[in-house]
Amino acid sequence: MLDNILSILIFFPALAAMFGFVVAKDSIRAYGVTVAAIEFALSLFLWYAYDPAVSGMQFMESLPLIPAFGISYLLGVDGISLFIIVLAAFFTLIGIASLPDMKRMKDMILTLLFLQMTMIGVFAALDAIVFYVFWELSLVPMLYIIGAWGGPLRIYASVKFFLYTFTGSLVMLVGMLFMAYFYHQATGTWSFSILEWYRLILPENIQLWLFVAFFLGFAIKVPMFPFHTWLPYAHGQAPTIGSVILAAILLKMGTYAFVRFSLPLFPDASVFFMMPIAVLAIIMIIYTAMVAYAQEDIKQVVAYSSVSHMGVIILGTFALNVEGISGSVFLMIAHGVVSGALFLLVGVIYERRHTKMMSEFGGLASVMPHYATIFGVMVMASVGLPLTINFVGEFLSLLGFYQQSHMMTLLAGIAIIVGAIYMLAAFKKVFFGEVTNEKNRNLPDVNKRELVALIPLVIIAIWLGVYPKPVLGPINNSVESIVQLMHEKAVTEEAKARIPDLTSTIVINEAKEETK
Amino acid sequence: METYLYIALFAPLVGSLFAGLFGARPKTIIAGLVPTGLLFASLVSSTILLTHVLAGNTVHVELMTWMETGDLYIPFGFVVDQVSVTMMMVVTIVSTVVHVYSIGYMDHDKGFNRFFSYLSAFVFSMMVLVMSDNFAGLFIGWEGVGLCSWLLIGFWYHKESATWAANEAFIMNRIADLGMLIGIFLIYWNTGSLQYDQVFAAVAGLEISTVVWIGIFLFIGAMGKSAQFPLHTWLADAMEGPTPVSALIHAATMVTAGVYLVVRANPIYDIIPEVGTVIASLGAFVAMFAASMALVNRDMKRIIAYSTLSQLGYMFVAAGLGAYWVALFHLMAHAFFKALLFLGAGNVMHAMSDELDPFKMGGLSKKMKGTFIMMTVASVALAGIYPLAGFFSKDMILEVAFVEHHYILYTVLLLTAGLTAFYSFRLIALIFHGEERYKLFGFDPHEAYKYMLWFMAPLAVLAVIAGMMFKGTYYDMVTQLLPAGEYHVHSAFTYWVMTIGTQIFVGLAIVYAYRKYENAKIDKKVESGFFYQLLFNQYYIPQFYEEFFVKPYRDLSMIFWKHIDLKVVDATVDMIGNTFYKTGKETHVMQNGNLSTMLRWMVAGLVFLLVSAIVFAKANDIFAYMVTIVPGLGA
Amino acid sequence: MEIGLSHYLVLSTILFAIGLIGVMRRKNLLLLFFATEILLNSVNVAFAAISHYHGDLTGQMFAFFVIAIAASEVAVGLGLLIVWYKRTGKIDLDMMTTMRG
Amino acid sequence: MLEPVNVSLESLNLVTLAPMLIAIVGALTILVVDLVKSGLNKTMYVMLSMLFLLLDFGSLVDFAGFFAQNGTILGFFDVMLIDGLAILAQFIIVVGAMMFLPLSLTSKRFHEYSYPEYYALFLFTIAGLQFMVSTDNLILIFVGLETSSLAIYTLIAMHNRSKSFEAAVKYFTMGALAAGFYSFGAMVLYALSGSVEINQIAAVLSADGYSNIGYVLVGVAFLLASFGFKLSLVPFHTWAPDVYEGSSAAMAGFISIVPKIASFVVAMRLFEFLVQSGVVWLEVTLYVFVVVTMTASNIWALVQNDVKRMLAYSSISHAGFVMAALIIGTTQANSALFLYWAMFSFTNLGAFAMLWVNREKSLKYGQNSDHQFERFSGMVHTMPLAAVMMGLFMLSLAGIPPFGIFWGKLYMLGAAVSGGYTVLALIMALNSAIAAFYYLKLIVFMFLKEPDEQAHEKYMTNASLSLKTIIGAAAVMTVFSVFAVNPLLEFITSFVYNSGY
Amino acid sequence: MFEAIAFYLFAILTISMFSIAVLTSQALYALTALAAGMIFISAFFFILGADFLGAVQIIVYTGAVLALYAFGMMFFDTTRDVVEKRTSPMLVFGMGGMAALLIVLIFAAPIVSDNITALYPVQEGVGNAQAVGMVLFTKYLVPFEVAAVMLLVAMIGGIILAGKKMDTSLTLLDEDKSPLSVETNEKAAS
Repeated sequence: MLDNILSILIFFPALAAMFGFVVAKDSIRAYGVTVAAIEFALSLFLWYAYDPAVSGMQFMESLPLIPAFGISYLLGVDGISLFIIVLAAFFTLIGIASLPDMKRMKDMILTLLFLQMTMIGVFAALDAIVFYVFWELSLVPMLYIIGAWGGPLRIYASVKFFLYTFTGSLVMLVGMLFMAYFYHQATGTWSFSILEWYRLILPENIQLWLFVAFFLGFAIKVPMFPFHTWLPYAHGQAPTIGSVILAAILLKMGTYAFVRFSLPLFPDASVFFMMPIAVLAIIMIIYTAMVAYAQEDIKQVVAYSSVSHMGVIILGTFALNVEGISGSVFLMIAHGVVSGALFLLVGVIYERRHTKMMSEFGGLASVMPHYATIFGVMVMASVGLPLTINFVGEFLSLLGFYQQSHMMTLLAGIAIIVGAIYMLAAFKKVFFGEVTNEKNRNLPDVNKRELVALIPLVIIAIWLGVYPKPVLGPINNSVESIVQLMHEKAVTEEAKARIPDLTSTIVINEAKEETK
Repeated sequence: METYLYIALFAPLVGSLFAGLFGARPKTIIAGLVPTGLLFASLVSSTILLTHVLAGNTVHVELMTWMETGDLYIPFGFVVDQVSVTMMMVVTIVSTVVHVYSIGYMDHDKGFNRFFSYLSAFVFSMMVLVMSDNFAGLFIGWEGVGLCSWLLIGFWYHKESATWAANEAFIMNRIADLGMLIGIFLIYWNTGSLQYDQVFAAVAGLEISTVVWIGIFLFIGAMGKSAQFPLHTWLADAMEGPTPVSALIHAATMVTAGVYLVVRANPIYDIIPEVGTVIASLGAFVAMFAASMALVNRDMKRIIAYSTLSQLGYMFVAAGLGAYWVALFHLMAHAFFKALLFLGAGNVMHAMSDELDPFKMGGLSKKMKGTFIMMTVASVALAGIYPLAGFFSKDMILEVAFVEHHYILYTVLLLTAGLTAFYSFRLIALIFHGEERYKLFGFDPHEAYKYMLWFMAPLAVLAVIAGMMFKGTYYDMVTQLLPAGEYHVHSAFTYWVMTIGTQIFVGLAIVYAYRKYENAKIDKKVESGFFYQLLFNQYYIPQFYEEFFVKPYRDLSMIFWKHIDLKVVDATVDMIGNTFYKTGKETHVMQNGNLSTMLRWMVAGLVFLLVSAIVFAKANDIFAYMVTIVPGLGA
Repeated sequence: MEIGLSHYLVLSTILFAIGLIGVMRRKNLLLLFFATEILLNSVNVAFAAISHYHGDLTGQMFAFFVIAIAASEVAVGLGLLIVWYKRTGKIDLDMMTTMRG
Repeated sequence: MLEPVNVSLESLNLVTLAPMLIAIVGALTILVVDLVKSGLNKTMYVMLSMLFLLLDFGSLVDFAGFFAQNGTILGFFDVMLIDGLAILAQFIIVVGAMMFLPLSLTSKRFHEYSYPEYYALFLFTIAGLQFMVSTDNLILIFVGLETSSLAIYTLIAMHNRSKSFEAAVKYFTMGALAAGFYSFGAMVLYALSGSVEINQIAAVLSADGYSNIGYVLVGVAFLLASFGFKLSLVPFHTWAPDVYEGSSAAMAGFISIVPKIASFVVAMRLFEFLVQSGVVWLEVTLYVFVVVTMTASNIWALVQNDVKRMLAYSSISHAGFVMAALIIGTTQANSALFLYWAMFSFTNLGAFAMLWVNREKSLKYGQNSDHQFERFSGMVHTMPLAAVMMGLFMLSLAGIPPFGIFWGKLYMLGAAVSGGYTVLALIMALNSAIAAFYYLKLIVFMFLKEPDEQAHEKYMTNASLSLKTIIGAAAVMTVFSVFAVNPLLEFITSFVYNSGY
Repeated sequence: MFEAIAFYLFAILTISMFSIAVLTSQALYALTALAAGMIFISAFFFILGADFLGAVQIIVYTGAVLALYAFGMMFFDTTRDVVEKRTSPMLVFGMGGMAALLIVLIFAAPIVSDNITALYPVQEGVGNAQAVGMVLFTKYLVPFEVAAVMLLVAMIGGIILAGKKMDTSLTLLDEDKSPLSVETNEKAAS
């Protein structure tokens, strides 16, 4: 069981979805919830069985797939991917559980299960091609979800989403092939295993090119400025569940890939591009926050805020030290929880009013107090209040990057200001003031089904904000090994200097322990 | 002792959660009583801790790890030492009073339960702020009080002005918090820790410029919470919240957090006196600046708010000049009398159906005797008349300035003391004396509930005696942690001249205020004057912010969205797609279905191939020829 | 004046070009097919000439097969023309533009 | 006097003719059966053809085994050349034929399938193509090419409606022009080298160091134009969309796969040695062709309103993609060509079969072609399984992993990168992105649009059990192709490598 | 000398004949010119010693191909003037002339190559037909047979397309209209 748990995690939902074609329409929700619950339980089991003290890959599975070209079915998790997998399982569960009644419910649930397969596959894959397979495959169910259940511009939005990300990842594919070719040159055998690739030390100029190729794929997925414009459309048009999964999990693929590929494979290039990327990240943070402020549609606010926060994740990743990377990985989870919850929340009023324009609302705090409370909690989490989940990530990310550049961090720190501006402004428009629109006067408060989704998120948002250790610990271990790897692999002097050498600090830490 | 610490810390949280359970339900008195009771428990625990500390001990606990990654280790650690226990006492006393008071004050409000939830949450945050043993914990409380402040200012969320003020307060605080955050980053990367003891131990070994930056950034954080210029506008607007909130948060506790921070970080500021001077100068400026605005304002609460602002300036002068214990002392004394003043103002508001313009009041002393007495006491204390608390704390600051040879500061502070007395008694005179103008406006004032007055009494008592009674004990206690410094003018003559002179100056100001405003005459001439208008409009700073920050930000956001994001970034992406599509649309007519055209395309392709082939071949030949005739081209 | 291989090749080329012009120019399908015959014939001349000048029979072989191919093409081509003509009554290729784009 | 020639039968290696002879005998058998008793049902002919193709396949398996042991087989005065390429190509040809043949078992009645000549011609086509790939003699290539082409023209026309005549005439006329090009090109090479055998030509040319480069280039230009027509490279592609549209969907699918692989093999034999020996012009020209073909046809496919025409342009684009192998010229690239084409054939089979299944006899009002996108709108509601399958085929064509074509694309891109053609690889990759748009267009219509009110029931008008089976099989192969890739790749690579490519 | 005269004479003749075939608007002229051109071409074959080819040329082309064309012409009734809408003649002649010019440019230089060895040399004293036969039935036996198959294919194709089988389109015919009736009718007729 434990040996193949990752495969089970990946293919169980897909298999269940296949069987699900037979299930009658009226029972499909129960079926979906059950499957997702089992999957979630499995993912929790994975977490339980995961040894947090080990920094490397665990639950490895390996099966030669195309040995002639070095492609193998290679899976494994470490502290970085573990929690995103759990999160993916979790969000699928609550996504299905809180699904409002809609047309073609069955298709939706089955699509979600397929999507789950691809999501978990991406985070569990350790072979570049297997990774790529799931990475691309995840576009398909999302295309369907946005395109079939979305708003009036849904087709434009979904196709744009698909093509944009597809284009980026094709460039990435070429990069992967080049990497494999380089490996072939160096060792004489083909391999797409990331772990094998880690062992290669590349000359700097090659690193730069490869970094750019990978970057394009990842950056569009994240999405980084100026490749972000598909996102507002995708979110704006997607049904609630689509936005939730997109924001919570799919966007993480990009940032996760930075940590998994770009940093350890190309340490020198990472250092070389650190500042340009930081500039992009800062533009992302501030610019999109301002754009978010200008929005009239509450969902667009959340969408742009999502981009803005992703900027912080990127910044943390390119801090290239343990604090920053741990922070950014943690922020991935945090952002998943928070923006997922915000999209769910927006879905709640959309479900009732079928509009997302903020001008249509106002004074909802008195009509829907519970709703307003939960929304308020999530807004506060989103603006990064301490003791909420986001703060831990943002704090560590910014803290990490501060070591690299003071001014940049100062600029990036504006995030906490501009973030508050648009979030509070939006909150004010929707919830405060008198109820001006008669249609809003008798809106029912959140119902049980919605609470099922929202309450756990609130709990997580606060629990991990107060006590992040169970998550941060394993992340930290794995990140440390990555940073150490980067340091050892770095070719240039600058990179050696920029990326901390942990072996020296470990000694200090031990000394610290002794003094305690 | 740890148990008491935890009780002191978590009792308000429990109270908050308890009240929160009733949040969306109609008013239940129990939602008010339980938090109040818990807060009282917190007060008792704090007092026990105080005795413990007075005995010369400190309590330091580590609850659990918060963040641990890389070299960073941040626990939830709490320390009860001389400084924090002082703050704890202030916080718990004032908040207990305010809680009880609020049971009466919020009696008829729909959001009764919610209010207590927020209020207790605030106390919890404040306790975290003051008790934390590291900068990160401090930041938790720092932001927590910000959140509660936001919730409470915007408590009446139906009111546009209230929600606007709430957001303004939150965002302005956030601006400062960024500074604070950067300060924390600087500390971490330079000292490797965020624990106070380790930081303070390491800070001496750092380069002076680094410490200067740390000091500056931490102070920027302090500026936001303590509403120092130029981040002061939110405090006056924050008066949109319920009055007990103003008393607790915007007078006694939260706004003093900045002072607390500077006091707490005294080992840092000790190294960098230049920064301290800047802080003191800014403090003095704010003291004067705020007082000047208070002179002409026609909103009771705003006047008190400006007065708070002004007093915070005093505190910063003390802190900046290194007299940390003086600053903390004034903080404490100020908390008592300013809270009292606000609560009194709350009574008046209640009586006057939330009317705030003192020019519509007058002669209320008959109807509201208790309130009148208490507010007068508070005002006297504020003005710094012997032997009330204000005298001991505020005049001490003047002395500090004098002793440290900052005569300009001294002069400014002295003038401000006069202004303080003037506007305080202007307010008292307008509200409680003179004609009963309220009748013209059809108000029917009534005194507040008895128990509210009774529970205000402790504050009144403290406002009277805090200076006299506690100064010695306090000094002995606090100087165990803070740098001790006796700020006595060496020459007894000078001392007496100064003290008495100040008293007389203040007294004159009071008398002038009474004379001028007893009858609430409005001098049209003065009012239309430039200075009056300038002060009345708060030096046009809010307008300035509106014009130069808020509006441009909004417009720029709009431009970013409509013009850059949609018309440049997105349009570029679409353009790439459309280019392909349009090219297809334009060129697919080449497939016009006519066989002749197709055949011609084929021949054209052939001709193209031939042309290129022959050009290539000829070029090849020519190149070969060149190689033969020009030596050195290589072969 | 010796007639060399080049002469034949040039002649062949000219004939080929004439064929090309015909192919491009003709709108009547039957006459267009004439032009394709010219193309093949022109090549045959060249093959024969090369065969002659190289003293190698392969060229003649090629030419022979080209003739065979030309003949078969005529059969199929005329068959196609006939069905087309039966259906439409025209063999003008300008009429044949139902599929486009 | 001419001396009598003694030829030992053994040296002729008669067996090399076996696969083609089987096909020819099959065709003749069908004709004879028809003579003996006419009016037999088409199912009989289909199965008879299938049997002969199976025999053909069996003989190929035999050859494959033989080749694996002994290497290239020459026969008949070295006219026949059975090397790895020939065997691989014949495998694809025969398997492709076997896949497309059962598509004639439709439930609707179509003209061509009612006549035994159709099946005979079909088998002749196969035989012609087999000849074409298993020789390096320009004459035999030419004759084989024409045999298959003439048969295909007839097969297209036999669909018997005005569009198919139009298509056949266009194809024929352009084919005649291409034949002219071919013979001229062959003539020039013959003039240069005195031989019509590719390896001889190569030997002679390299022996005198390409001194007559101008001649060589003229000859190559003509041959390139001719094969450009066969491989539908822009601007010689203009026949393709019209022919695809005019012929029946099954035939269109067949044309898009089977004849092309034969042409690829010949092009490999013809051009690769030139590229390898440093004829820069050819390399550059092929580069331009590949890029232009891929890009231009993708762009035109974007604006099509008819699925079949879209697929036609897409096939052109895929052909252009595969042509890259000729430039790269490594073993990996050449193997990738075969792998790609094998994968492509499954998927394209499925896609065209799907069109064939929903073919209606008469056009609905407002339509001017058979397979307009509107016909597919909302298909997922009315026919979920069919829609899902068609969606799979489209995704595969777009190169979404893990479906069939992705692996071909991957390997080809890998070959390009390894061969040092990184920019080319990027262009190829980005073209996939353009292509994704029009494949998505169909998916959008099928999955994201609401169904057309009237058109509900008529999707499967033409379906029969065998058609459904074929589509199902194609879908299964497309989805699970990943497991087939490795054995296939090893097989292909060893064959290609042992043939010296 | 004789060879040169013959070459130029026939070159001019063929060029002009083919030009007429391509350029004239009279279908009959075109056909006649084509036939004449074909025969003149065979003259080259004879000059070059390819007697067999020359004979085949005359028989196949003038005998078979042109007969077919003539038949087609009568069938299509194109004996009268062919009205052809001309489009961009400049382009046509330009491209044709260009192609010719380019190749001529190359061909103007003689082919010099020492490496050409005749694989099937023309032997002295052997009649051309005989020599061709030898090669044809040894080396080129397979292509020859395939050519036979090709001719068969062409024949079947021609018959199918031009015959009655294509008269009624079963593809377009509705299902309920029995195809058998058509076929049985045909059989009855034959």
